[in-house]
Amino acid sequence: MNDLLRVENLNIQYDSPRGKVNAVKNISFTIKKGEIFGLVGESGCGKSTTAFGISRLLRPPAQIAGGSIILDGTELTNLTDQEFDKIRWSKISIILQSAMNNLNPVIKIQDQLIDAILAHKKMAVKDAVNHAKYLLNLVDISEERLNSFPHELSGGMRQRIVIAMALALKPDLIIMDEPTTALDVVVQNGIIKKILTLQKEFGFSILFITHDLPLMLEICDRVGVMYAGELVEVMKREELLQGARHPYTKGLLQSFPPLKGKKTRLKGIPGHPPDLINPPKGCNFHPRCPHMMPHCKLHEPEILGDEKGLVACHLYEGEGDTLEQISATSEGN
Amino acid sequence: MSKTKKFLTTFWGVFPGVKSKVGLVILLLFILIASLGSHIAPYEKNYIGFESWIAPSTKHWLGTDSYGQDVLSQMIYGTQTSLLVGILAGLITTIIGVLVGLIAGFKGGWIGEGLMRVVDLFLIIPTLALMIILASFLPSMGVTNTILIIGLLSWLYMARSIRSQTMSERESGYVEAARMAGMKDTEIMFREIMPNIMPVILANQVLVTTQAVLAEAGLSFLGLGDPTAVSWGTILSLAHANNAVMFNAWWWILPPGLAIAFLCFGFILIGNGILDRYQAKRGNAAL
Amino acid sequence: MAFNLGYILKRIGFALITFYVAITVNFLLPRLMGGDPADTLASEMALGSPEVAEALRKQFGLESSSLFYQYKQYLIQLFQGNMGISYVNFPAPVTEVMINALPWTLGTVLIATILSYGIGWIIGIKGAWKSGSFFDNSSLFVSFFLNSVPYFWIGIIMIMIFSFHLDWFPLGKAIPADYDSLSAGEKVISILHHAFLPVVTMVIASLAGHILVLRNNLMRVLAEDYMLLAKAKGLSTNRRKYMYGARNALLPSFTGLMITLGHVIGGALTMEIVFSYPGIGLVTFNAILNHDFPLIQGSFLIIAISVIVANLIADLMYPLIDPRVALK
Amino acid sequence: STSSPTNESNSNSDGKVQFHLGETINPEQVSNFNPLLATGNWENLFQYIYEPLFYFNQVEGELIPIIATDLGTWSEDQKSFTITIKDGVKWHDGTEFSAEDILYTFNSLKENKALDRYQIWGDKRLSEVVVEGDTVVFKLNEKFPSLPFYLSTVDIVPKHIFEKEDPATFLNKEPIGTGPFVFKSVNESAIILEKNAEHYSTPPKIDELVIQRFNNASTLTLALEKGEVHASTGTIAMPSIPKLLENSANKMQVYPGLTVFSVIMNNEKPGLDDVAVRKAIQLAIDRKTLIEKGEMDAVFPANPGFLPKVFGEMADDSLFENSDYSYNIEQAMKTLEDAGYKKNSNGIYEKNGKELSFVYNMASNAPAQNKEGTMITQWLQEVGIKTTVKLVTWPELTKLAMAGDFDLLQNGIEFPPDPQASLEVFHSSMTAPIGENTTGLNYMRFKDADVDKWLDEAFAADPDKRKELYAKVQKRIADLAPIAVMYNVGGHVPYRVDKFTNFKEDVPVFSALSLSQVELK
Amino acid sequence: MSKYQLQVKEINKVFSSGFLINKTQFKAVNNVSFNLKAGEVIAIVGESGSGKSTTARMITNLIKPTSGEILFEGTNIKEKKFQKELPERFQMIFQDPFAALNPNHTIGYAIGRPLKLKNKTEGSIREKVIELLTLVGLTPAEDFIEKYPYQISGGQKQRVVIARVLGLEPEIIVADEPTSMLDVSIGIDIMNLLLDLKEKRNLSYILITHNLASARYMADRIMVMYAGEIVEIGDCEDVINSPKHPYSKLLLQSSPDPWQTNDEQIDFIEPLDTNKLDKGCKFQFRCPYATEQCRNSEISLYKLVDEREVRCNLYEKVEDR
Ligand SMILES: Nc1ncnc2c1ncn2[C@@H]1O[C@H](COP(=O)(O)OP(=O)(O)OP(=O)(O)O)[C@@H](O)[C@H]1O
Ligand SMILES: Nc1ncnc2c1ncn2[C@@H]1O[C@H](COP(=O)(O)OP(=O)(O)OP(=O)(O)O)[C@@H](O)[C@H]1O
Ligand SMILES: [Mg+2]
Ligand SMILES: [Mg+2]
Repeated sequence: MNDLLRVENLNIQYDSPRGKVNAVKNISFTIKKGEIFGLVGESGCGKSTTAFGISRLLRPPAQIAGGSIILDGTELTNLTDQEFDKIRWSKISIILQSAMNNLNPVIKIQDQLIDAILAHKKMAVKDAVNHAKYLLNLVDISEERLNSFPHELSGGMRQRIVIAMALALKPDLIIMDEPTTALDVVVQNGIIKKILTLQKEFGFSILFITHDLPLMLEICDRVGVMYAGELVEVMKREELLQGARHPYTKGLLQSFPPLKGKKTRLKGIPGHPPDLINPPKGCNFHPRCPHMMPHCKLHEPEILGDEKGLVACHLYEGEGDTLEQISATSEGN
Repeated sequence: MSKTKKFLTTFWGVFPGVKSKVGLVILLLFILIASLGSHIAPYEKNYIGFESWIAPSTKHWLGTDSYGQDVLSQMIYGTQTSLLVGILAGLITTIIGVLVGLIAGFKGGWIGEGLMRVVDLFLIIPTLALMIILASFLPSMGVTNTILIIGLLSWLYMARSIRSQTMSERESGYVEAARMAGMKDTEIMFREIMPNIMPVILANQVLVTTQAVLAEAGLSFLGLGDPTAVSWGTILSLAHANNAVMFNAWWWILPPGLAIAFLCFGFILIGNGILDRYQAKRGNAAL
Repeated sequence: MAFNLGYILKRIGFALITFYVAITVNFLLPRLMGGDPADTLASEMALGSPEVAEALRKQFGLESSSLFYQYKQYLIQLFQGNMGISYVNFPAPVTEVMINALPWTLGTVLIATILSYGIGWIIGIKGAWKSGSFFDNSSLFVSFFLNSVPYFWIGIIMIMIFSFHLDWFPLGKAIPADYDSLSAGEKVISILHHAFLPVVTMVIASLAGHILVLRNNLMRVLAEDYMLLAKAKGLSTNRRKYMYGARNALLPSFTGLMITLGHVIGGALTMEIVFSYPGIGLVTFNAILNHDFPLIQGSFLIIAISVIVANLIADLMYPLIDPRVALK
Repeated sequence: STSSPTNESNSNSDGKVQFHLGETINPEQVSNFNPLLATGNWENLFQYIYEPLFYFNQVEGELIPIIATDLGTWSEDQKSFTITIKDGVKWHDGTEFSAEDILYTFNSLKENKALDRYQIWGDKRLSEVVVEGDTVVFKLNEKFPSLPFYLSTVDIVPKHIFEKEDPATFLNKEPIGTGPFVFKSVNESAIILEKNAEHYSTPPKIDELVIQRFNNASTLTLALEKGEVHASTGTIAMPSIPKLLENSANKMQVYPGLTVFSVIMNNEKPGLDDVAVRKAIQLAIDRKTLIEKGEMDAVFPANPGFLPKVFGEMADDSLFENSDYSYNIEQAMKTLEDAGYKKNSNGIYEKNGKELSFVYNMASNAPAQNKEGTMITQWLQEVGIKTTVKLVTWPELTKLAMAGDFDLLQNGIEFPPDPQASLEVFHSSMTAPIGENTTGLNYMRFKDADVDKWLDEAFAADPDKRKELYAKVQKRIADLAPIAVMYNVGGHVPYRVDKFTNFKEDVPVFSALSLSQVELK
Repeated sequence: MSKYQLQVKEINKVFSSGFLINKTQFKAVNNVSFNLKAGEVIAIVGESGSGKSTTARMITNLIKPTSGEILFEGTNIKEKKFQKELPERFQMIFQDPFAALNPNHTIGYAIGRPLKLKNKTEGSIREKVIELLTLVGLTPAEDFIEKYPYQISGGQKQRVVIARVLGLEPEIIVADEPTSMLDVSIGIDIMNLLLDLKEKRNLSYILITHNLASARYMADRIMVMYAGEIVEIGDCEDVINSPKHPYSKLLLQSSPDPWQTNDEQIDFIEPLDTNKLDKGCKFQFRCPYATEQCRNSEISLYKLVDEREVRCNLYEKVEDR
C-alpha cells in the first residue's frame, strides 16, 4: 500500500459566539508516497483548517470533532501530545502562508534551523550547524546567511529558508499552506521550481494548498477541490486539465483568464459562499449552481468515486462507487 | 420613550463585554453619589462639630477624623471633586490628544513628524514632575488649576496612540476614496477617520481619566491641590498629616484610597473592555 | 549583529536634544509664570528691612538683567554643575542637596523597577501562555486593581501594618540614627531593612503595568505564524515560551519599561514622603512647601536627566534585543 | 520592638547613654552648620553647640545669662551696655574663648547686612562694640533698652575659624562651638552630638544627644509614641496630642511663644477700613473652640491687645478674658447694624450697595490652619460677612501680606523676643501703602498717631513707664481691632519620662539648659 | 485638441524619508510617459515595488509628481480650475474593498456623500444611489442602502466601491489591483462588471495588476514596469505573444499556464539584494543578455513599431532599421 496519509471523515469545528462552525465536514482523501496533492477552494472553505488539523496545530476554539488521520499506518488522532511531538517535523513538516511570518524576527537563521534539528536528534551543535549549511545549499542560499536575521533577507530568500527548514529532518510529508501567496510571480515561480526539484530528489509527499488553480495545475499530481468545508471533487491533474465534473470546479476553471488562446468572456461563479454556521439545506453549492435540480435543495450529495476521481454532485449520482467501495479496491491494489 | 430606550440600548452597547459593563456600573454608582451629594451625605460639608477620632458607628458610618468631621460625608463631597477633576481633566486631555494625534497622523510630513518629535521629547520627562513644577509656580487657583495642569500635561501619550491609529487609518482605502471624492481634510479627519478610531479614543479617554484621578490625589497629597475643596486626595493627605495611622483610624485612611482604587478600576475595566472588542475586530494593538 | 554607529549617534543626539529641552523648560517655566519668588524669600528673611533684603537678593544672584543674559548665565552655570542656591537651605548649593538625595531615590527606584519588571514578566508570560485560565484572569483582575491605587496609599497601608502594628520595619527614613557607629555589615542590613517597605510598595504599585504590557505583547506574539511553526517543529514548551515568544514580546515592553520608569519616579516622589525617605521626592516636597524654587527646579532637572539617561541606555540596548531596530 | 537597632535604645552598643530628640528638619538642610545663616527650624539646634550671650527663655519670658556672667549693666545715659564673659569658656577644639570672638561675631553682622536679620546695627541701634579684656561694651546711637533681647538672638561663632571664610556663605561643615554638646556626625537620619564634659557650667549627664530628623510632624509623633525618641523640639501633629497623653510615659510642656496667629486684616481695603467691620470680625472668632478643635489645647489664646503672655506683666491681662473682645455673634451683628450695615437677601451685610465680601487667604498644605480657617469663615458667614477662601503657599502668603495684596489673611506674626518690637508691629513706620512691600511686620497697614507716639516714647523709657505705655497701646489695638488674633504659638513640647528624668521644666524641655541636666532613670 | 484623452509626460516621483539626520531618497517612478485614448484600457504590470501604484496615484492626483506633467484632454491637471473637477475626471478603485469603505457609514452614505459634494439635491441623491446600486448589480438596491459594510461580502463591497466611483461620473478609472483581494470566482465577476460598464459608459481604464492573464482579459494595451521605469509598452496580445524585453519574457515565463507550456525558457538570475544602481539598465544584473553597454549607458525607450516600445539595448538596431 503506497498511501502515505489517509484522512477519513475528518470533521473540525470552531466554537464561535454565534454557534458552531463546521469548518471541515467529513473530509476524506489520501496522499500517496511521493505525490503532490493539492487542495484548492475559495477563501474560508477550510483548507488551512484541514492542514492544521492534520498537523495538530489547531488552536482552542477549533477542535477535531471526529474522523481519523493515518500517517504511514499510525493513527495520529490517538497520539498523546508527547508522542505527536516526535512525529512533528521528523515526519510532517509544515510551511505556512507567507514567508514574512514563518521566521521569528529576533532569532538568527542558524538558530532557527538547528532548533528543529536539535529538538529531535541528539547531535552536537557543530554537526547541526553543518547540516544547516547543507540545507541552505539545497535551496541555493549561501552559507553566510546563517548568521543573518530574517529581516535582512528578501521575501523569496526567506521562503527558501523555510523550505530548507521543512526539509531538515527529511520528513515524509510537507504541508504547504499557500507558501507563495505574498510573493511576486517571478519569485513564486523560482520557489515552485525549487520545490519541485527537491521533491524529485527526496521523494517526499506534499499537501499543497492554494487559491491559484493554474499554479496548482502546474505542479500537483492530484487536486482536491473544497467548497464550504467539504471536499467536492478530487481529480488527477491530467483529467482536470481536460475539464472538471463538479459544477463548482467548472466554475473555478471558468474564473481564470487564460494567457493564450481566444479571448472569451468568462462566467465565473455567481453569488458567494454560504455561512458555515447556517449552511443551506441539501447540497452546499446549490444556491450558486447553474445546474441546480430540485432535489439538490433537499439532499446532500454523497462523494462518489470512479476512475477519473471523486465527485460529490447529484449530477453524477449512480456513476461511481461510494468511498467504502473505493478504499476497498485501493486496498486490493 | 422609545427614543430614550434606543439611546439607552446604544449606550449600553458602547460598553462591550462583561468587563466594561461592570466598569460602567461602578462608574455610574460614583456619578450617582456625586450628583446626589448633599442629599445623601449625612452631615454638612466641612462640619466640624463632632468628637474627634470616633470609630465607625451607626451615627458615623465611617467614623470621624481628627477635626471631628464625619468621614462619610467628606467622602461623598470628595467624590464630586475627584470625579470633576478626573472627568474634566480627562476631557481636556482627550481633546488635545485627539486633535494633535489626528492632525499629526493625518497631515504627516513635516507637521506630523515635528509634532511627534516634540511629543517624544516631553514624553520622556515624567509628567508628575512637570505637574509639580507647574503647580508650584502657578498662582493658586484651586481646583481649576489642578484640572488645567493635569489636563494640559497628560495628552502626550494619547496623542501618540491616536496618531499611530490615524496613520494606519490614513492608509486605508476609505480615506483615499474620500479624498478622491473631493472631501476636505477636516471632513476626512473628523467624519471619516475619527469615528473609526472612536474605540481607541474612548479607551484612551477612560485611561487618562484614571490617570487624572490619580494625579489629583498625588498633587493633593503633595500639597499642590486645593485643600478647601474636599477631594479623596485631600482627605488622604489630611489623614496622613494628622497621623491617622497612630490613631488606628483605618476608617479615615481606607475609604479614600479604596474609592480612588474602585473608581479607577471601573474606568480601567471600561477602557479595557472597549479595547478588547476593538482588538478582536481589528487584530491590532491600539495602545 | 551589525554595529550601527548611525543608530547610536541618533539616539545620543535625541537624548541630548531632550536634555536641552528639559533644561530650557526648567529655565523658562518659572520665568513665564511671573513673579520673583526669591524676592519674597529675601524680604521674609529680612524681617522687613529693605537693606537686608537687598543684601540677600544680591546673594541669591537676582540682580535684574535681560532674559537672554540670564539664560546664558544659567547654561554656563549648569555646565559647571551649578544649579543655583537653595533658598531654604541657604547658602547650600542645590547641586549638593541633590547629590545627597539622588542615590536614595535611584537605588530604590532601580531595585524596585528591576524587581517589578522581573516579577511582572514572569506573571505576564504565565498569564498569556495560558490565557483565559484562572491564573490569567486573576492576575489581570489584580493588575487592573493595582493600577488604580495611588502609590502613597499603599505606602501608608504598609506603614500602618508592618511598621506600626507588627513593628517589623522602621517607620521610615533610610538609615538608623546611629548609622555611623555600625559595622559595615550592619550598615548594609540597616539600609536594606529601611528600604524594604518603600521598595515593596513601589514593586506592588508598578507591577501591574508590567504584567499588562507583557501579557498583551505576548498574546500578540503568540498569534504569530512563527509561533505556530515553532510548535510544528516540535520544540519544547519552554523554548517556545521564552526563546520564541517572550523574546519577541520583550521589545515593546522594553519601551513600556521606560515609560513606566517615568511613572515610577513620579510615584517615588509621593512614596518617599510617606516613608520619610531622604530622596529626591522628599527634597522636592519640602522645596514645594517652602517655595524653594531653585530646589524644585533642581529636582525636576535631576529627575528629567535620570529618565533621559535611562531611556538612552534602553535605546542603546534595543538592538541587542531586537536586531531589526538597528537597521531602521 | 527589637527589629531596628535604634528602637527604644537609650544607650548605644558602647554603652553610652543616648538621648534621642526628635526634630522636623528637612534632610537636605543639614548642609549648613553656620549659626549666623540659620533659618527655619534649624535654629533650635544650634543652641546645643553654640551659645549666645543670653538665652531667651520663652517659658518665663526672661533672659538667662549664658556666656555673660550676668544680665549686664547699662551706663548712666543708657547708651552703652556692658557685659562680662564667664571664666573657663572654651571652644570645642580646645581654643580659649575670648571677647574677641564676640566682637568678631557682632562685627560680622555689621559687615554682612544679610546676617543681621533683627537689625541690631543701625541708626537707632548699635553703633560700636568695644572689647576690654573680659568685658564687652555695646555702644548705641540712641537709647535702646531692648538690646539684651536682641543680643540673645546671636550665637557667638569662633573667630579663629570664621575669619578664614566669608561668614555670609560659609557652610561650616564641622561646627565648633562653646555649647554643652559637641558635634560628632550627621547623616540622613540624625545629627549626633557628644557631651562636652569640659563645659564651663553645664556639662551634660547624658553621653550623646541624638537629634533624629523627621520629615514631618506625623512621623515624629509616631516615633514618640513608639518611644524611638524621648522628646521633640516642638513640632508634632496636634491632633495626636490627646492620644499621646493617654500614655503616662508621655508628658507635654506648653508655653506661649513669640508667634501670634491671627486673621490679619488689610486696614486699607474698602470695608475693612471701617473699624466696625474689623470689630465684627474680631468678635466672630471663638478662640476657645479654635484652640480646642484645631490645636488640641496645646496653645495659648492670644491677647486681643496683641502682646503675648511671654512678656509677663507687660502684657495687659485684663484684655484676655474681656468679653468686649471675645466671641459674640450677636454683638458682632449689632456692631455692624449700629454702623449702618443692613443684611441683604443673601444674609450678607451691606452698606451703600456694597456687600461685606472678602477674600480670605490662608496657607495650603497646612491641615490645622485650613480647618481653623474653615471654622472662622463659617463664623463670619454666621455673622453675615461673606468670604472667599483662597489657598496659597506659605511664602506666597507672606508675599501677599507684605505687598498688601489681600483682604483677610490667616497667618502667624513672629517677632523678636522684645515687647517693644512686638508692639512696634503696629507702628506706622513699619508699613507701606498697598502695592509696596512693608518695611516691617505691619501687614495690617494700621496707622494710629497715638500708638506711634506711645511707642516712640516707650522706646527709651524705663520699665514702669513702658508698662504704662504698652497698656495704652494694647487697649487701642484691642479697640481698633486692626487684627483679629487667634492664639499664641510657643512650645508644645512632648517628652517621655519613662527612661529619662530630671527635665528642667522652667525652660523649654528640649533646650540645652534642660537637656544638659537630663539623666537616665 | 489632442487625440489622446490622457497624456502622461515624463513623470517622476522621488520619495524622501527620514528626518534631518537620516534623510534618504528613493526614486519610485522614473520618467514614465504614456498616452491613453478615450475608451481604451491600458494595463500596467510589473513586479512588486516597481512603481505601478505610485504612477496611478500621481495620475489621480493623490500624490504630486516630483516632475513631469499629466494632461487631461490637453489641460494640465495641476491647473487650479481643473482641481475642482478632478473627481469627475479621474477616479480610483482600490485593491482592498474591505478597507475602501468606511465601516462607520452606511452604503447609502458612502455612495451618497460624494454625490452631495457634487451638489445634488437631497431627494435626487437617494434615487441616484439606487440607480447606481442597480447598475453594479446590487439588487434590490433599497436593501443595500441602509446596510453597513460589515453586512455585505467582499465582492459586494467592491461593487459598492465601483458604484461610488461611477456616481462621480469620471471619464478615466484607475483600478489598482481591483480583484487581488477577492476570491477568484468573485474577481472575475468584478472584471466582467468593469468591462460591461466600460461598454455602457465609454470609460477608459488604467488597470494595475500582477497577473498577465488578467491584464490580457481586460486590456487593450499593456505597459510593463520595472524599477520605476516602463520597460515595454504595446498592444496587449502582441506583448504577451511575443514579449521583447527580457523582463517581460521572465514575467510571462513565470506566470502559471498549465494548459500551454511556454516554449522559450530562459535562465534568469534571481533578484539580488536590492542594489542601488546609478548607471545603466535597471535589469542588468538579472538579464542573461546583459552586455557592457547595458551596464554603462542610459537606455531609452526604443520604438519597435507603432505604439510598441521597449527599453532594451537588444532592440536598438531595430530602431535604426
Ligand atoms: N477562530 C475561529 N473561530 C470561528 N471560526 C473560524 C475561526 N478560524 C477560522 N474560522 C472559520 O473556519 C473556516 C475555515 O477557515 P480556514 O482558515 O481553514 O479557511 P481557508 O480555506 O484556509 O481560507 P483562506 O484561503 O482564506 O486561508 C472559515 O469559514 C472561517 O470563518
Ligand atoms: N509614501 C511612500 N514613501 C516612501 N516610499 C514609498 C511610498 N510609497 C511607495 N513607496 C516606494 O515606492 C516603490 C514603488 O511603490 P508602488 O506602491 O508604486 O509599487 P507597486 O508597483 O504598486 O507595488 P505592489 O505591486 O507591491 O503594489 C516601492 O519601493 C515603495 O516602497
Ligand atoms: Mg488559509
Ligand atoms: Mg501597488
